[in-house]
Amino acid sequence: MDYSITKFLWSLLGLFIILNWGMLMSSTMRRVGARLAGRIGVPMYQPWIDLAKLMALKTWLSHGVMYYIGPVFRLVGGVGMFLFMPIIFGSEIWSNYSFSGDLILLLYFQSFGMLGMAMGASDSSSPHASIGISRGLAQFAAVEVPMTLAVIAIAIQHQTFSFNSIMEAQQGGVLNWTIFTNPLASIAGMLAMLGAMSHSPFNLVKAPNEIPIGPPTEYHSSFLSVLRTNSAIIHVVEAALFMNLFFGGADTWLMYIVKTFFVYFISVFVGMVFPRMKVEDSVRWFLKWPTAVGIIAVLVAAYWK
Amino acid sequence: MVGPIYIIALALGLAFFLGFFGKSAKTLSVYLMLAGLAAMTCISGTWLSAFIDGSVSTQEIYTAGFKPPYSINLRMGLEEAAFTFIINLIGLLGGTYLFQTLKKAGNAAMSVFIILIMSLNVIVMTRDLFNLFVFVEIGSIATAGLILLDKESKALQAGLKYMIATGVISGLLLIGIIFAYSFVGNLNIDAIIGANLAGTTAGMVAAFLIVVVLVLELKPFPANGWGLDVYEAANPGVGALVSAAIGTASLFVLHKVLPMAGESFYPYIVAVGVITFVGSNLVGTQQKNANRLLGYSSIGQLGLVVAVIGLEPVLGTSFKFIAFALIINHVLAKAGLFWISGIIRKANISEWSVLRTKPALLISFLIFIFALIGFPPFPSFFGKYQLIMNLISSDNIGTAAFILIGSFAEGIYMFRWVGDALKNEVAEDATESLDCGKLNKVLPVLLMAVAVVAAGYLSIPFVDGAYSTYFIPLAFIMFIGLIDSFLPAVVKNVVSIAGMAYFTYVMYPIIEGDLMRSIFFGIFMIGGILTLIPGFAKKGKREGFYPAALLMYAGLATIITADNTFGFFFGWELMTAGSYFLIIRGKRSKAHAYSYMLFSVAGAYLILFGFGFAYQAIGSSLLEGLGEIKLLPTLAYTALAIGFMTKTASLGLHIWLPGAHGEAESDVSPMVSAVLLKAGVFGLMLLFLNMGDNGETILYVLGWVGAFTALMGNLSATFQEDAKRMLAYSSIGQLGYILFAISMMTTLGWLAGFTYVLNHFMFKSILFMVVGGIVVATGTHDLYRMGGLIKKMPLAFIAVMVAMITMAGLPPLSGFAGKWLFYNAVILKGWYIQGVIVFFAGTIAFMYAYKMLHSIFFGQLKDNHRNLKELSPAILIPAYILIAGIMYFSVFPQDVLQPINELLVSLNLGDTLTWAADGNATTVLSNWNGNAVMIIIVTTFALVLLYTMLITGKTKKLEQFNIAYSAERPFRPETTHYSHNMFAGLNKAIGFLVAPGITSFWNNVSTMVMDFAGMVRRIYSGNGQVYAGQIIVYIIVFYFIALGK
Amino acid sequence: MEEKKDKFLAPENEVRQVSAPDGSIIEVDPLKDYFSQEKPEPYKVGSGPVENFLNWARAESLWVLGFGTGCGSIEIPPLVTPRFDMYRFGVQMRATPRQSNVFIISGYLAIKTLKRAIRAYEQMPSPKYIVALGSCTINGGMYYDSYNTINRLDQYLPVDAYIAGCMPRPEALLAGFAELKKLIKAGKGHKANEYVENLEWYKTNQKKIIKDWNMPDYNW
Amino acid sequence: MDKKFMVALLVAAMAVILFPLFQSFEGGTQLSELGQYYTQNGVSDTGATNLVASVVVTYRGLDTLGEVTILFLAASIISFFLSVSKDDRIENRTVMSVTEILSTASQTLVPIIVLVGAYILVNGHLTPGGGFQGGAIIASGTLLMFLANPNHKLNHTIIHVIESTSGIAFVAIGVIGVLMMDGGFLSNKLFDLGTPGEVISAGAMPLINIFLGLKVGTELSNVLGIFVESQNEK
Amino acid sequence: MDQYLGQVVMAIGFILAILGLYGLLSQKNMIKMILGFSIFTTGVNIIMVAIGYVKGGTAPILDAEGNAVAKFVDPVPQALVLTSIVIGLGVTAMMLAYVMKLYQDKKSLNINDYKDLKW
Repeated sequence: MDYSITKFLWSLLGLFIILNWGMLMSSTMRRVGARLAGRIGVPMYQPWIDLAKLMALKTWLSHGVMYYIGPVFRLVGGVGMFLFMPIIFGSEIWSNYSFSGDLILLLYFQSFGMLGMAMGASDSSSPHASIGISRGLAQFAAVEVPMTLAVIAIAIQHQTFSFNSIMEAQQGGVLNWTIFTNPLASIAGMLAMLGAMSHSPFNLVKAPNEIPIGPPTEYHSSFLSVLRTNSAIIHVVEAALFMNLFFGGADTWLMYIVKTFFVYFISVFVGMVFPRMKVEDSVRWFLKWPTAVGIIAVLVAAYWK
Repeated sequence: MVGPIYIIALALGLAFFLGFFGKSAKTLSVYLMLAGLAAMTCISGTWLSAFIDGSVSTQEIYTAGFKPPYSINLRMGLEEAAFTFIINLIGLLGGTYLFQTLKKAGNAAMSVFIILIMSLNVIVMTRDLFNLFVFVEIGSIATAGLILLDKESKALQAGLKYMIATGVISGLLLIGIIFAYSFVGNLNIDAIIGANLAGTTAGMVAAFLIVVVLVLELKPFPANGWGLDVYEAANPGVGALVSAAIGTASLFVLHKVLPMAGESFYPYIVAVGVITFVGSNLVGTQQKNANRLLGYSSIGQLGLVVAVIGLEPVLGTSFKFIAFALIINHVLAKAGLFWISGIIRKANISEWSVLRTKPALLISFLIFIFALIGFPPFPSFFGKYQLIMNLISSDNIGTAAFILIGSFAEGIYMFRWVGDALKNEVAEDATESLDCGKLNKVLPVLLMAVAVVAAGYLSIPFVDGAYSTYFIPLAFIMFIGLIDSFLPAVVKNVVSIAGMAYFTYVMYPIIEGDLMRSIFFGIFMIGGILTLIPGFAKKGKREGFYPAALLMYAGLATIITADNTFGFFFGWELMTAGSYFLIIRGKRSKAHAYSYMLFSVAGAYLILFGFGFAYQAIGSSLLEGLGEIKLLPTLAYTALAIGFMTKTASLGLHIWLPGAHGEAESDVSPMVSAVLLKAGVFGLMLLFLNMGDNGETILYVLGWVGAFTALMGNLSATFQEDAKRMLAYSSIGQLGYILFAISMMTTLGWLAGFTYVLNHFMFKSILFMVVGGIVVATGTHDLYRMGGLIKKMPLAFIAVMVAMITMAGLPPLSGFAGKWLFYNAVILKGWYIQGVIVFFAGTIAFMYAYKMLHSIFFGQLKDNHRNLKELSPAILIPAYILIAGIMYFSVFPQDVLQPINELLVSLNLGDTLTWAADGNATTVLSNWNGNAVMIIIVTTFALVLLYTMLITGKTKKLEQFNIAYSAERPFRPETTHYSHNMFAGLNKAIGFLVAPGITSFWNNVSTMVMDFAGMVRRIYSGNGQVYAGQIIVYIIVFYFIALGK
Repeated sequence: MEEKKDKFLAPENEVRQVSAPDGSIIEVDPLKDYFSQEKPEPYKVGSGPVENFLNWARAESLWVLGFGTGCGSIEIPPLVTPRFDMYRFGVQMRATPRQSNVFIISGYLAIKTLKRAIRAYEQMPSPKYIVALGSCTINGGMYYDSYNTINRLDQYLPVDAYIAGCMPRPEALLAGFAELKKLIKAGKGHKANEYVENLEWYKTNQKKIIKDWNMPDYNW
Repeated sequence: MDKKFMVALLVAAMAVILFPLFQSFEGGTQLSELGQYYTQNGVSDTGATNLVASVVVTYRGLDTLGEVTILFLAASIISFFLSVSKDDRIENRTVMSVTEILSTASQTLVPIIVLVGAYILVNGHLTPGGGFQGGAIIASGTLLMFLANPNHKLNHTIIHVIESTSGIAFVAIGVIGVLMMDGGFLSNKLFDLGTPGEVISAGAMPLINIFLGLKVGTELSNVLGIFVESQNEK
Repeated sequence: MDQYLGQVVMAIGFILAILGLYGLLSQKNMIKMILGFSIFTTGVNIIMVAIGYVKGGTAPILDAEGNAVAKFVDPVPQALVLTSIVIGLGVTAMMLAYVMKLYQDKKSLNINDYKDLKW
């Protein structure tokens, strides 16, 4: 248990890098998307400007205490996920606070921010917020099924839930990555990731014009900036999670950036291609194909040795 | 000591003497009659006490001065003394009860009455077959006469049918007797028994005729239409006599005469008894007429005793106790019920709610009903327990099963009746017909009620494992019951809490050192005290609440402290009864309490059934026997598991729970949900620990059941609009987790199970207390009618939020401990797919957690809730105590889990989890440091909060309609609150999973049973001739089955 | 004033009585109870290099409320097409006023729409800007004598930039944004404060023309 | 199926059940154990030469008491619910006219019948007969009276008194048997057994027979009376 | 004839009992049912008497000296039948009384009309 200041500062530095990488990645992806549409897209530095602008706004409205704390919860969720997962494989400095738990902790900690955000958004008393949340939760529940199956398949395969052990097992060449050693689990996991990332086609949660962007509909200025900070972090962290699980983790920052970009890109890429799905359809979809693949993956992992 | 012959002389002399009065001096006559009955009671009573003292031995009374077999002799032994005493007592009280009726009817009726009682005495005492016949006939004719006390046409019809039926069977009896005489040359029963009458074909026929007729006197199903009509048409006072006194005498006669037919005949008597017990009770389920229903029940109960009589060779030394316990129970309870019926004077059971205006009668009524069903502490409980134990020990499993089925069928209508009495509206003019002004009507009822309790107490020494200490809490409850109507709820609450605390203090040493028991004991007792605290918020007297609550907790404590199956079952039934009374207190709880009770009773019987095998294994009732079952272990363990699962509301057996918990009073719900359900878990744990290798398959199946229960419970909760029902379904889901966890039978699984048990106890207590308080405050159960209450009840919100986070299993709160253990356990056990279902259920839990938080506390505040205040401290204090518990568990999980881990290792569940000194828990798969997680999250939270406050300026507080509403403004809070059908999308996608298939399954089952019962009871066509024909058919069928070979 | 308000008070805004669960009667005055009655205050405008940086950030991140009021709204959608692509200038569309800074009043403003426009504008966080599109917003344009449209927008809401024309093409809009950016960068983008400071005047004007006011004086 | 046919089938089945009993009956080759005992010791035990009477009155005295009780019960019950209250009663209802022969003969015959009954009653312990038989004969006298005059009124008070007295006396004799003799309930050794064959012999047996007869006679008469009177209801 | 007297009487008893039973169960008229019942009890009584028959026996009455003059029939069934007859009589009387009373109510002797109580 290392609670020293140095550890803290290293983690803070890691967080800072991740935050900026997340922002950069998001503008890059937007530009990629714009290019697909034949546009130029936002400048690369747009996310930073937006963040600065949001902090520069002079109106702070509060619907209640939970409304205020909601974004805090959300960011704690994102930061916590970051802290509970090692950044760089094999590096003591960049291991964060991953000693306090492993994959299971992370899976459940995902929901921590969600619940906090949900409560905050609810406290804004806008029905649109709660409509968005209800959709998000339903979709999340369905996504968790293939996700869990994938995780279990991996846990069976590697006989561990520890990130380090899972990454360690994938060292020594591309072919040792889970995506190759356990393709079915990886497919299930990656399909689940599409839902977890909430990109199109699974973004009805934030349908902009139907329920003016859903849960954060009442959030503005500094609150929104906190949420945006979180989304920058969490996209990277989520990508890193899948990277660690399926793509061998990262032993250098370069690999980290390349791989998270790649993983994140997959979800954006799918989003560019497919239109939005209704919630009941996405629930059905997740409980159908990814789940089927996941079950096969588990069975294969368990009984086909 | 006055000779028993004086009973006859006195009664007859008196009866003849009353003839002198002609039609005059009726009052004096009644007093004379009562004095006579009292004297008869005294005579038999002195004999009984002498026999109990052991100061006398069995007496033979010779008439005419000649020794038997040359003259008629009577016998007075312990049994005879007891039976005559019962009969005379019922006669005396019945006579007292019928005082006015008899007075009105005249001296002739009184003579008939006293002769009836006298004849029953002789029936019991005589040892001469023909003499028996004569006095049976006297009894029949006297009964036929008494049926007419009210001189109604219906009574006349019933009387005629009765006469025809008894006429036919007595003729056949006579044939049997005379041929028995012809074969043996003797009429003395002992001599005939000694002569092996059944040795020849013809002798067997004679014996058959004698026995079958005496069986028919007991009105066996289905040849008993004539008897039922009597019960329905006669004055209830007479019904009491027929059921209690005549029934008792007839049973004794059967017992006396049965050996004539030889050993081989006993099984048929068992069959007759069981068929009667099951059939009569089953048909009774369709009956709405109170007296006729009592008739069905009487016949059923007598059938049970007939079966017991047939089981005499099997039951051995326990026979006398079992038979006597069942008889005395039947006599006291049934007489009491008939008398109440006479006071109530309502034919339809749904009108019996008028009882509520007379608490003493109501309590007596409840005592009688629960005694009849076989609840503790009444004698039939002891009797049935011992009966089932002995039956299974002697490999009579089918008989035991049928007896339990019959008991259950009896429960079906009895509890419907109780529900009607407790919950139906009291019609305004209902009390007019009440006839309880006279002490002589009420007093016998109350005496019976006291007697049946006393008889229960006296049963203790006869049952293996029964201790008088079990009655200590009951005495306290009776005390509370006595002060119930006088004191305000606050005082009673204080007394109850003090009593429970003291009881806990006293009982704790018994289980000290047994960690598993200590945990459950803690949950039950501390939980009990905590859940009683919200009662301080209630005004008024709350009559009936405290005895019921304490009854439940006494039962729970007994379950834990018991070291044998009897004590366990005793506690189990107490708990069931107590919780039933608690649940039925809810406004709309009638149907739900009913289904709760039916499931509970069925479950309890399954448990009893299973315990029988344990008893069989070691020959005593110690709980160790559970591990030794060799006879049909799968069946036994399955029965036990299903029995316990009725209480944990596992899939398929859950349909009672949502209504029962949802509609219960606000402070009852936490008791029955957070605390009570754990009894089932305790039972299952106890069972699993003892199953050994036999249980593999069961555990595997239960694992699946648990997983689907969790999914179904949580999914249903998600689609609920009723706040308390949502919590109730959530309980089903949580109990599904627990079932799944402990079915794994590994250290991790059990540790997860214990974590869930503790967590569920804490958070569900909080939720039900607080939400219950909110439901009361807002005046609605519907979530969508609430909203925005966070500003009114911030403390309540925090409590619910903490509870919900715990429930959802989010780190850093203790709920995550369960999830973490779960993952490890699932992988190590290899139950992957089941595990995934459970995890899916877990994410669904998240949804209803949100729905509840949002619908109650967020969104739009409704207009009529503007003046609401924070909940009463009586609710918040226990809730926050529990929150402190959750917090402690969350920060220092190792403090709680490590000892349990050690316990589980010592139970040979495997040693797969290690604890580091800093709180890091490690398995081969994973590690988790709850302490560290807490520190990191709290620190991060503080920093992020600081950051947010730093970048946020002075906030402007908004009101509920200050929302960006597409440039419009909301109209009404009601239309702006998104709650109803919140997860419509999910419902469209997977809502079909929770279509009420189980409910319709059980509905179909009950409809089928009811239809069947309705069809069967068509045989009671009402035609006396047909009834006589049925008797003949019965004899023929019986003959060809028993002797046709 | 008071009388008129009563006359046009919508039924749902009338004072009503409800009974609480405990039986007591609660009086509800919707306009007072459901909405914050507080008056807005002007925010403090900073200065120095930090403020300059913030102004730059505000200018480069213009979030436009997706609310088309008149026929000019047809000119906004082309801005997100490859041809005009306003995103490259940091101009983005938002769906909720809470997250928008720029309100394009696109063409004529019916009185009915004005009410919504006021509401949306007041709900936007400051600093916020109004771009008036087309001549109708300047002097009423071809609807100058309509019974149902306003003539001069700046009587009712503070306007930062006008884009003249009927209708102006998307290019003009882009030019308008550029102009707005310049204003903001120059520290002149504080019309929101102007609105708050002259709230009385604006409200009088607004109420003069909107008969069924039916909302609180300031829509937070 | 036809109901009667069904019933016939049932009864036939019943006959099949009972057939072994019939088959086993050998037509009486020897006395039963009990019969032998009574034949050998009856006279010395009870002092009565009529063995049937000694069995009825002493050996199985309790049965007899029961029998009396049954009659008493029947009479009481019938009187209880057939009795017509005075308000509902028609005095002297018109009935079918009775032939002269009957009414005249009855006047002659009834005393004789009663006398014969009394004779049989008193000699019950010696010759065929006894309390029951005698009582029944006495009651047949009553029946004849009713046939001759349907409006005949029985004096219920007297009947009740006789009935009750004889009943109580019967019981009292029984109790005295217990109290005074070591014999037991209903022992006839209350008095000296005397010489068998004489009228005053067999202990209390004649006395019992008399009470029995009185009781049976009055009760049967009573039943008849009630049946007849019940026709008087409006 | 003497040889089979016992059996003959016994057979008559059984036949009467069965016939009585048949009458009781098949007749709608309650009076006829009671007649059936009477026949039934009579049959049973005859059976009882027949049981006590001993071939060549006479009435069990001793001479004055208390000696058995001849072979006796069994006195016990004779005593029992006495009781049995009286019981039959009591029951029959009661039944008749019931029927009378019922007839007063509904003016019908058909047993099928008295089905107010059922199920």
